[in-house]
Amino acid sequence: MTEHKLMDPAGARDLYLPEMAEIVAVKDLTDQEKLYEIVLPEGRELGHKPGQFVAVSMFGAGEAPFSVSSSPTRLGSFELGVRKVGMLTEMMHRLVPGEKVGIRGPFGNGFDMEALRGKDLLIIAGGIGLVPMRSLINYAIDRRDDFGRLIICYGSHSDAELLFNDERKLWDQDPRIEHHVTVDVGSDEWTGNTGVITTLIPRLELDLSRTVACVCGPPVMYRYVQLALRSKGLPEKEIFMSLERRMKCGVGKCGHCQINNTFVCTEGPVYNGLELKSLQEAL
Amino acid sequence: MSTNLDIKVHHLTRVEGHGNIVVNMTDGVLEKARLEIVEAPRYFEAMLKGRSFHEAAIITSRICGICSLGHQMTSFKATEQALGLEVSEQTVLLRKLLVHGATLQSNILHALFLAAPDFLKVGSVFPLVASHPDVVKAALRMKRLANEIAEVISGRAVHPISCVPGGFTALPTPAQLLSLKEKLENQMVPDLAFVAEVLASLAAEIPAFTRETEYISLRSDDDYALYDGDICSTDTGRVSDAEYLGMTNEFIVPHSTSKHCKVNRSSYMVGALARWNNNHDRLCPAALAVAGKLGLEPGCYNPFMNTIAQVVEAVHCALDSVEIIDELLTRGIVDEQPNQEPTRFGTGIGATEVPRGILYHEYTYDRQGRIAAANCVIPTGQNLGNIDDDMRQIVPEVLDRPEKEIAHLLEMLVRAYDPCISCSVHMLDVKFVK
Amino acid sequence: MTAMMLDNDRVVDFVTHLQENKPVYAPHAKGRSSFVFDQVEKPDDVVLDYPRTLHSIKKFFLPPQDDLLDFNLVENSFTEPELKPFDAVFLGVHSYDLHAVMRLDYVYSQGNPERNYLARRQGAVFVGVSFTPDKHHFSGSVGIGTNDTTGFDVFLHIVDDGYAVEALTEAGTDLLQGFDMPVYEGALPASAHFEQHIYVPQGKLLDVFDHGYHSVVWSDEAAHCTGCGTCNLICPTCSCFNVEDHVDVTVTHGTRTRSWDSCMLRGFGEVAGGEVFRENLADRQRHRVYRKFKYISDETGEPWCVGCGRCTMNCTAGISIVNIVNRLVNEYDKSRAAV
Amino acid sequence: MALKPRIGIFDFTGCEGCELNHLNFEDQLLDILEHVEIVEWREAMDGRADELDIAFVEGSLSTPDCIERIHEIRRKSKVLVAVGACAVLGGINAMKNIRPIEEVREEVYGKDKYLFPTLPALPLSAVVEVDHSIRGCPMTQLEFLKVFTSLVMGKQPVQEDYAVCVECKLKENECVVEKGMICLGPVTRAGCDAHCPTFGQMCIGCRGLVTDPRLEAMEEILVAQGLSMDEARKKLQMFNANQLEGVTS
Ligand SMILES: Cc1cc2nc3c(=O)[nH]c(=O)nc-3n(C[C@H](O)[C@H](O)[C@H](O)COP(=O)(O)OP(=O)(O)OC[C@H]3O[C@@H](n4cnc5c(N)ncnc54)[C@H](O)[C@@H]3O)c2cc1C
Ligand code: SF4
Ligand code: SF4
Ligand code: SF4
Repeated sequence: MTEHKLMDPAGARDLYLPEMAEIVAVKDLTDQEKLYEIVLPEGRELGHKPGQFVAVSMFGAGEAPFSVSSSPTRLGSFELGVRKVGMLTEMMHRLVPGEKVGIRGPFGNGFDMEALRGKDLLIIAGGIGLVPMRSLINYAIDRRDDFGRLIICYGSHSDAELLFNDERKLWDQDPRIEHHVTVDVGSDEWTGNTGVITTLIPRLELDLSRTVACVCGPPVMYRYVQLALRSKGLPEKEIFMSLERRMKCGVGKCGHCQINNTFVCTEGPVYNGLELKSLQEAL
Repeated sequence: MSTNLDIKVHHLTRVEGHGNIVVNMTDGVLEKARLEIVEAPRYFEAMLKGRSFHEAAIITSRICGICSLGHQMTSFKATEQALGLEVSEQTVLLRKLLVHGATLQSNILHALFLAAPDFLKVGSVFPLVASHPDVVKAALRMKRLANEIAEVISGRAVHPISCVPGGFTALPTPAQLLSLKEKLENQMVPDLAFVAEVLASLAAEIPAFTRETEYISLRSDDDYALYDGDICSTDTGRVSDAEYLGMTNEFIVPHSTSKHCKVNRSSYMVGALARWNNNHDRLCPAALAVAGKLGLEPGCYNPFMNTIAQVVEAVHCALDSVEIIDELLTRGIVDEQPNQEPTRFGTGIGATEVPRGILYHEYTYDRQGRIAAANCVIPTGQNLGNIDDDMRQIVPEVLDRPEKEIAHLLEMLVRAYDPCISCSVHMLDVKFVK
Repeated sequence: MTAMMLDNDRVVDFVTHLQENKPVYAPHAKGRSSFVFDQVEKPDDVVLDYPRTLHSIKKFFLPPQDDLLDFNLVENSFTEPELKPFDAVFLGVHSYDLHAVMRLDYVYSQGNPERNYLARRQGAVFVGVSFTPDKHHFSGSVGIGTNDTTGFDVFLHIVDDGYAVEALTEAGTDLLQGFDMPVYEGALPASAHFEQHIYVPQGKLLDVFDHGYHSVVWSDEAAHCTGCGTCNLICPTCSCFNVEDHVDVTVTHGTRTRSWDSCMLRGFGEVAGGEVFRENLADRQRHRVYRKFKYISDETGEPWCVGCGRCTMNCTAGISIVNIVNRLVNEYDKSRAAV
Repeated sequence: MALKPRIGIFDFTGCEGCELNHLNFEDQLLDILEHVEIVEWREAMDGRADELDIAFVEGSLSTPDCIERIHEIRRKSKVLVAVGACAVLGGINAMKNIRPIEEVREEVYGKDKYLFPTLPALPLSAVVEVDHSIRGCPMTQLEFLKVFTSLVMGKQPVQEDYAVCVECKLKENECVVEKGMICLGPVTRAGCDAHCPTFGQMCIGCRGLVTDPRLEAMEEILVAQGLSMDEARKKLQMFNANQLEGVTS
């Protein structure tokens, strides 16, 4: 790169202009989380992969990234699960069906579904991490024969904070899904497992030759889950983790999500353990 | 006619700071009639100790946001005298322009936003938005322009930024000055004329009360003294500002966190009316014409007319600002740095007319350029004794009226002084106690 | 191509000539001892002999505050602000600043090309001028000489009594059209000498950063750093930004605005809930310097620092990027000697 | 929040410059009044209110009476906004906190010092819960409008939490340190659009410190500029005496 050959702007996209999409349904998941079903203009498909995210615009509050929670196999609309934590998410929680939000995306690499074909999927989700993982789970359910075992380990802080209870009841009933749940602190009614999510891992019987782990949860979880999986003998490159960083553009320009030399918004948010090992600042 | 009165106006409204009016009469004997200052003491003199000369004005500016510019000017003058810092003529001109801006801003705020509701018999300026939109809009326009003068020259209307001891850290451009001049001529002057008309029609609302007292203000030979001058009393004439202690004589009274003052009588008055009584001969003809229209005459002893004197002064400030701008533009703005190289370390006194009257700052600097001692005498403090004396005369004169009306009249009286209580307690409510 | 001679006393005429066809932007004096690029109103005010400007010309193509869209809260809709090309002559640009622009061209063309930047960049014509390095310039150490004409349309070489003017492109020749100058007789001067150096042989610089990641340099330097962000904000190749919505007082309209951001700031990596990735100032300092010498450089082969010296000169804490790099070089040399 | 929130403006110990700044919104005042109903404001109007949606409170707390009044305001207000350095930090008044209060009173009032009770100057947050802060001395109008529009829209106002240097650099100001001046910009919270350095003046720290301020590094800079350590501390204390003492964050 010596002489400047300037690209013709006609070949460049308007990266920052959202599309106004309609919210068609809103469902309470807990008192902190809501699920939004959204339709793009003219009913166009979002065309995402599990693990990808969109930037949601609320004028006056700004934009924030949210993983797509629905599977691309379910057409006509897409879903976002949103936890109320701050300015934009609080405003979002006041939205009702019929109102519109701006959408940009889908962004990010998502899971390489071709590479996962034929594998046993071990899905590990902590807390709100189930929201993005649900896209992958439902994809695997809808294309059940494309995959081997489907093992879901889900951990939550308390039983009151468990997400997608109705859907998970169906997973419990499905003989082709192995669904394990644990909570850090259970209420008096709770009869299931208690303990952090890593307590579920040692009990699993895995076929190491064909298992791929897909992990999503709070930052602290990754290190311990990875340790637990490694001690089971799962190679680093078979462990996929979805990272969270601050993001302002989603298209590799604003710099906020940069970890060492990678941009989470374009090259992530999904990385395998081997890649993360060389990213010193990742975990 | 009642012989018992118990009036307590707790946390008087539409004045700057916290004070109470307290009047107490039993069996025809007036025991108390006074303004109690309950604003918390602020201890600025103590805070100044050990501070560098760069910080003196920054700190004293915080004595009062309304008079922040006046405090700064006075502080600079004291510091410059103490440290032997000469300032350029350009600096003096810019400061005079700033003082005009501050006087305009404060006088307009007081006359039209705080006092006018009394004349129009409403509780605040807000109902006037609907009932007298023209007056409110003109008032907002004038206030904006007055603030703009401060913003252009010093960076900010409250707690100015770029004026410092020795000069200015940033200078206005000729284009900015020109735009101020145009707005002064095309907006401010007509707006003031319009407001004067409105006030003339309300002349009957101004209570007819007189009490002769001593009036003290600055006076100078060549202009209507605001930025600079000698101390001048209607009783005893002119003395230099070095004698300010003898012209204030601060003393402590138990009912006020602010100190009181007296000179030749039990009390004296400072402010726009004192300036009018001492310096009306230095006003420009247009201001004098407005004074005539509003019935303000030389030797006026009615404190309620202070508000009118403020409006007259505003006319003078607006027109004189235009002249100062012309002079600055003719000379051209010289890109100069503030002179901050002390030539001595000693004591300096600054005396300036701020909207509410004469303000004095005195600092003594040690050899490191740090403040060793400081004293500030504030106009509202100087007026407090006079307000109490007015009350003692006015209450017996109006005993035939209902207590509520008396209380309201007393509130109007205090407000007419445009008291600045935060200042006075750098260290108001009305209470009538039975 | 032969150069022409522009005498000092004809510079004002030259600026006036340039102004005939396009707006001209050039350095002007500001404050006590600073310079800024501004549109020329009076050719007299242009300063061609200056050490460096506060901001580089980056500010024209990637403005400090840039409205991405205007929104209407009542209708929940938006419009895109007009993007106008900077069809202008940039006069008096130093070599390192144009190199910085070329790096930005790369950033905004690769991956997802960005229309906002590219549209503004259209039509710009660059007239360079050589400079006399002061104690902060070190562009020579990153391969950019004081007379490096890469990318320029016209270049003015400082010579005795004036400038030797070289037209380098067709656009450059057009610019000079109609302004008669005698031919410059001497040889074009070589790059001036730099006082300030990074002590590493050309081409080896990037290797140093394969080793420096765990150096004590980072925490050493961070101990004096206030984390104020200045070093990023005046850097001609920094391009990170923040985006915020601003609502006007009527609460009916607003703008979504991006503004320059800095990875030295604590909040840069903060996510909802308060977690701060790169909480540690030493990590942030390393990230900043690695952004200049490693991350993108590994892709393109060149340092992303162009040696302008702005970050060092403007750091109130006196932290010097040259010093940081030289310490790393030193450690690198030692570790290699040990092997 | 109600469609037209009822607001009150209250003041404690301070210079009232912040209140004056409310009246200095000449150009926006009529727009602001479109969105709110002002129901209590001692400095500008008669009358009191029993219930409020938003209370804007300026001034520091420095007498026992202040403490009582702020509790009452908190009780009757849904949202309480601290306005200006005095309310947010204790302000310049808190400089007196550094020296023993008795000594200070003696100096100003002499033997009459016991006539007037006083406490250290405290920020509102030392006594009641504060929902939002508008910083600055005087309060930054820019920030007031930001908080105001946020509250009208029903969203959380965002507070800048980076140094004044950031805004100063965005405006391409010549750094005042270049002129040999001392500046607290590197550790002071932005949001003022670097108002003082823009007018060639030093930043005096009136908006308080950023989160996790690098005080040692800042002191080092001040000492390198020729101040003694004691003077450097004093500089930092002008508006931040309480924050440095840990009274407020
Ligand atoms: C790839 C990705 C996927 C995500 N998926 C989900 C999801 O499915 N469901 C969900 O509830 N949350 C998700 N988050 C987190 C979500 O983006 C934040 O909770 C959200 O930005 C908070 O915005 P706020 O305005 O309500 O919070 P505030 O704390 O008020 O944040 C203010 C601003 O800071 C920025 N910001 C704050 N936190 C983050 C963050 N974590 N990431 C990026 N920018 C941030 C945003 O620009 C935001 O507008 C995801 C984040 C990332 C990076
Ligand atoms: S300019 Fe200096 S003090 Fe500020 S963040 Fe950069 S290195 Fe640190
Ligand atoms: S890192 Fe510093 S020297 Fe290098 S280009 Fe940026 S500002 Fe200039
Ligand atoms: S003037 Fe002050 S705020 Fe501005 S960059 Fe310099 S140190 Fe920072």
